[in-house]
Amino acid sequence: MIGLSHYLIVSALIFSIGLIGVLRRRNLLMLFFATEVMLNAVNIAFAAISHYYNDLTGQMFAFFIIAIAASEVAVGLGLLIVLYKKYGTLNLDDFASMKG
Amino acid sequence: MENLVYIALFAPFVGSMFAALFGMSPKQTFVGIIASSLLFISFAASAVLAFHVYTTGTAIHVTMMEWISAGDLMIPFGFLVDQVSVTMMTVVTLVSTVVHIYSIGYMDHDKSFNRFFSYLSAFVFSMMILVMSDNFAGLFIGWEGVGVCSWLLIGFWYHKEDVAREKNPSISPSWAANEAFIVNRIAGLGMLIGIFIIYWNVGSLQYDVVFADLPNLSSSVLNAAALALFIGAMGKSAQFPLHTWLTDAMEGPTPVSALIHAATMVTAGVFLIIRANPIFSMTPEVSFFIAALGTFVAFFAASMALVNRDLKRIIAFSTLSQLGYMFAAAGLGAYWIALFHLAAHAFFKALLFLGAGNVMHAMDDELDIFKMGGLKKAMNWTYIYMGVASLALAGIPIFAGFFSKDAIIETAFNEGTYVLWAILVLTAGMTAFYSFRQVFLTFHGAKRYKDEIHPHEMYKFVLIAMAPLAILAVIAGFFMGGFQTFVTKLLPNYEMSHHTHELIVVLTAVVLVFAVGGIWLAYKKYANGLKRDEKLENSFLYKLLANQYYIPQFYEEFITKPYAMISEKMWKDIDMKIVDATVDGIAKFLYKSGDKARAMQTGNLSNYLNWMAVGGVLLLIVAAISAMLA
Amino acid sequence: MDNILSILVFFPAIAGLLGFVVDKESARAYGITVAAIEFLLSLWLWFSFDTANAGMQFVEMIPLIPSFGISYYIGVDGISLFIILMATLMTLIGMVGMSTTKNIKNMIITLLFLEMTMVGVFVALDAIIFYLFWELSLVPMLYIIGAWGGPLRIYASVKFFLYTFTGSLIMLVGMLFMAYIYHNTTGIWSFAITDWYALVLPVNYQLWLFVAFFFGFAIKVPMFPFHTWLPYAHGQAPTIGSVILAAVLLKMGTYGFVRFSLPMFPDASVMMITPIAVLAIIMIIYTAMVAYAQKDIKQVIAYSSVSHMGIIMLGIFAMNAEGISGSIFQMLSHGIVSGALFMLVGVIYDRRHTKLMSEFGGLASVMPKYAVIFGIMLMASVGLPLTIGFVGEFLVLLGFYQVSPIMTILAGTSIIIGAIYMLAVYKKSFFGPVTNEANKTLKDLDAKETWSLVPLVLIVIWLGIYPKPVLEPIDNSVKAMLVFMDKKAITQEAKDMIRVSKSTEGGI
Amino acid sequence: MYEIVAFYLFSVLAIGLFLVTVMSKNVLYAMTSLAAGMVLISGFFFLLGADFLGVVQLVAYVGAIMALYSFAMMFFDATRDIKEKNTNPALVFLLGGLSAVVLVMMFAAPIHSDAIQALYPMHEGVGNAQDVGMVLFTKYLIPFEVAALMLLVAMIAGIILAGKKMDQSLTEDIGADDEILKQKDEK
Repeated sequence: MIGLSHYLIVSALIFSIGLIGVLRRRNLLMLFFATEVMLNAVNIAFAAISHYYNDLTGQMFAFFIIAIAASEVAVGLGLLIVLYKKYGTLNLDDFASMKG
Repeated sequence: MENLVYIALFAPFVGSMFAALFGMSPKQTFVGIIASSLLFISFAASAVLAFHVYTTGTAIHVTMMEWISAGDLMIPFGFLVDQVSVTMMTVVTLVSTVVHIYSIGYMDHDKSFNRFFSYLSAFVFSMMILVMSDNFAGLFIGWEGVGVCSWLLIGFWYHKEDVAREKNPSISPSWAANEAFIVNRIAGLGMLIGIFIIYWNVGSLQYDVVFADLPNLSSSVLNAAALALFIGAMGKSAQFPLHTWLTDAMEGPTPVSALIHAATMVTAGVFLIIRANPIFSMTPEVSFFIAALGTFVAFFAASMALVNRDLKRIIAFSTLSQLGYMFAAAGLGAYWIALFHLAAHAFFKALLFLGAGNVMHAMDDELDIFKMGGLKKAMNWTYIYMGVASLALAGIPIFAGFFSKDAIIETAFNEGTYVLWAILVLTAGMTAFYSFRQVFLTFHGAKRYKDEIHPHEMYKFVLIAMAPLAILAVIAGFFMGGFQTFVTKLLPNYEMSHHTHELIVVLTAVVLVFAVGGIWLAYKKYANGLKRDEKLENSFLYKLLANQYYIPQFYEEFITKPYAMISEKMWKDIDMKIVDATVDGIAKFLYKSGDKARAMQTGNLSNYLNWMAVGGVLLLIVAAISAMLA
Repeated sequence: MDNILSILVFFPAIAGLLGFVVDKESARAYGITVAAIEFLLSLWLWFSFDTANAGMQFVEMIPLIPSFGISYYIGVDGISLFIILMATLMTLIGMVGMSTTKNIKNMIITLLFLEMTMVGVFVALDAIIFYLFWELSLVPMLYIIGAWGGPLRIYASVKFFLYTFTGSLIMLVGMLFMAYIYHNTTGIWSFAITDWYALVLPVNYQLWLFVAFFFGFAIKVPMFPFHTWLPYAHGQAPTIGSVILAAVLLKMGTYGFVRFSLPMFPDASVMMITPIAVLAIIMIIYTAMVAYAQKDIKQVIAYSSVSHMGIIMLGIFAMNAEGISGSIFQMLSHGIVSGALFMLVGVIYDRRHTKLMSEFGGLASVMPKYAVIFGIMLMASVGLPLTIGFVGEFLVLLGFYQVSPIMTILAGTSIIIGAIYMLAVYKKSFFGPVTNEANKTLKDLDAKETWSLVPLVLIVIWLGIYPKPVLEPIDNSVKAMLVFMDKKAITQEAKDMIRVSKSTEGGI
Repeated sequence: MYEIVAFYLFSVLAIGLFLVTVMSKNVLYAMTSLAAGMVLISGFFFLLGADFLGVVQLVAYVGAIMALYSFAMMFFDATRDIKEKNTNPALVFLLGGLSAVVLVMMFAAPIHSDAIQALYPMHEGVGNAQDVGMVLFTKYLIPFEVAALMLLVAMIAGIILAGKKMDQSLTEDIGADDEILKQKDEK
């Protein structure tokens, strides 16, 4: 029988994959993809917990995560476009003007 | 009678405040007159009180108000007029009155005339508190009060600048004043500790309560208390090793030296021993130490006086020496004799100082007796006064000093402390020698002063004002018997044993031989002018004595300078370089680490994400571990 | 006037806010008026204070965050009453004597806010309110030093702020822990100091909490070795800043020990007597010696402050009514005397723009009135009987003698070395001939300076001769506190050490 | 039974697809695999009985968000491979692996606290959509409205940010023409 742990482990693995993506990607667009992966991983965990505890709160959280992800993508992509217009690249290594 | 107590106490205070009103304005003779009259009122009140106490034999005890009360401690402003304090009151106010009147003449040309009277009267007020208080804390008020007044008065001519020690052994009035104050503070600490010991063992500071409770105390407590109180007395009465300030205090105006540093304040130490005699009677070891130290100081100071050339310093050393006598008497248990010598000494020593003041006045503030001589003609009255005072000091029969000092020397014999007796006898001879060396060098022989100096006698009223002291210096001794019956109502009586009584003629004769011998030696050496003996003056002993056994230099080299050096080191090396540097070091460490950590801010988001991930994973691990532990 | 205390706390703040609309020319008059009203209010507080009552009076309590037991809870007893009076008095006097002209309006407003925080600290009976005012007091002082100070003002003010702030954060942790323990023991949250008093803690908890509070208070006092911010702060602060800092802000630390450490942790306090006494004695002797080495008059007085605070610390840990009452009295005395001394230094600084002793000499001839007042304050500072300085110092040493005679003798050397550095200052600046040309034409005290200093002189002498009106309420409260501590103490050593005076042994 | 099969199938596929997303050099591949992975996630949701959430996942994520990405990609040059220099690949995998290990360890551990009270319990016999609707429009009404507002703001922000200077080419370098002219001049 598939238990809560199974789902959580899958969630953890996907989350770690997202984390690897976040860490190794230098292209901003790809970074966005990686964050989406992480968000989805968390959503799985929420949905699973919601299911196994018979509580809707987890699903609610998942909804709002999706909503936030959507907003993030909308604004983020807008910003990426502006950035690309300005610098002609999305590679993070080229943006180091905030060096301390 | 209570009102009289307050009049005697507060008249000098009123005088002081009145003079202080005019403190910053130019000289007003009436200020001096009013201050003197108020003092005379105080004297009159004291005399009436003395008569009252004498006739009724009862003490007057008044409590004005509460001063400090905290916890179980209750200190009132209470005043006790009994045989001991009334004696002191009378002596103090009498000498003060004379000195006040004398000062009107002496300070005539000083621009701070009014201020002087303000200080002088304030001193008398403090002294009255000291002697009249009915508890140790009140005594301490007076104790410190006279210290401050003495500081003000020694430093009266504060505008003089510091000079090298070789030129003037006391450097400057302000230096001497500070020295006096600080040394007195050392004594003050001893006194305070004594007060603390008494308080925590008795629970009160009132004399009557404390003395009544003494039998219940252990001997170690009593010894500690007695020793602590005596340390206090040592400072105020300038006993070795706290004696250097007294000769330096001669920087003050001469009336001050007469009043404070001869007649009254310095005797406060003796007064304390007499006042607290029940404690000291129960601590024979401490008492013997007092007697021994007193004897030593008597000899020690007299030896320094032998070669000194400074008119006032000689008298100051002689004061020291006489204080030693008083302590010797008090330490040996002859409290009433000590008190009697205190009173007699006050009269003739004040007279001596005032005479010296006349000489100074005449000689344009020259103090070196080697540069005087032949003043007899110009200053006949002063010569007589100083002669009388010196005779009294030397202990020539019929003069006051003979009775009191002889009694002390007999006491030493009577107690079987023959070493002390021998030293005291020898000192009596030295006393006679240096007193008359000074008189002869000043008044006899040819003149050695510069021609532009025209010696002249002091004002008439000043000379008249000095008369009571002169008379008392002569006749005070005759009241010894009466005095004994008067004060021994309060103080333990001290009578010579039968054995001593038999020998009294011999003893007196021995002392007299030494005294007369001293005078004769001085006469031979100095009466016909000064013949300087280069060889003697260059001898080691002479130099040792002339430099006061190098004690001031020793203090300077081993206390003053190291203190300043250590202070400087503590500030620059410890405070700045260790304590503060540690604090700044922490701040600098934070700054530096921030500066170093700045390198993490590469500006590359990817790096930040790495760091964030590191932090996140670390937190995860911590969470995991703590979950496992739980 | 049931809420006199609230009025006392917030009147200066509200007046300070209104001060923004006051014209620049009349800002000073406005400030003095407000401070005078505040002082009169505090006098009124004194007159309506029931001296026989040792407990808290004029208590006000408004719950703020009931779920955590935080409330606006204020009151006074004999211990805090006179410190409040001194705070309002010194603010008034400082304003009257103030010579600052730059940005006077800002200065006045800052001072009024500072006054609020000072009064607030001493009336607070809720730990959070206490902490609030405690920290708020840093801000105006930071501004005063940083804006009107000398050349090193930024360094000095930042050091002052960060140093004391660090200490008080540790104290805050202690407070939160205390509240936590209170919650654990009683089940309810409370930050009220009076509630905390009732809590009997195990000894190890007491020790930890004592240490936490110790850091907050000791840095403020400032105790050796946390004292180095003080000379900088004093050296750079304008006169008014030094006056308030020395007179009131330092007292917060010692007051904290009396208000928090002693009654809350009696056993720990008794166990800490020796370490604290050793620190206090180092502080007394060491800083007095450092003071002697100073070249700058103000620095001498700054270090002498540390030395005197050592006496106060010693008295607090005497654990008997004589010592604690004495040290509270000494707080007042030190406040007035050091405040006056700083003002006196300010007087000469205004004239010559230097505070170095080597620049002066012979001032007594040029400025006699100034010399007289300086002399009186000097004597009060070295603890001459019949001045305010003696009463406290005497009682403290007397009280501590019971704890340790040897340490008392060591601490007692302060009366000697205190005299040494103070007399050295006086000799170097006031005695001797007038050598410096610039000093020959100095003007003596003007009306403003005289009016600000003479009241202090009068207080110094009045309380020296008749300290009873002040000492009695203090003593009552202290005795009550000692009885309470004695009852509360759990170890036998503490019970033995805390000495309840005979007059209160049976009662209360 | 089918549940187990589906779970493992979905798991393996999702992990594989996401790995492609993360590792691929080609944007198009990455995006495609991401979209596919999201579909599989919605599959998880259906498995878990969160039907409504699954639909939302499909509509919002796979539909809307991925569409946004694909539109955005038109602005960038998607044909070229992305060149990224990985300074410290070991660290990346170490951190990723570590977090995976720790998280798995934690989640694999048995859950002690069974006494968790459901805040908004699901109801038997009522459809998931209905249940969700009830809670969303009562208890979470305000957050829901706020989320709506946030989406609106995000939309406007996206339009304004992306819409500025639309006339300019993004793929071609603006300065290229000038350079060509320069090169011509040199010749």
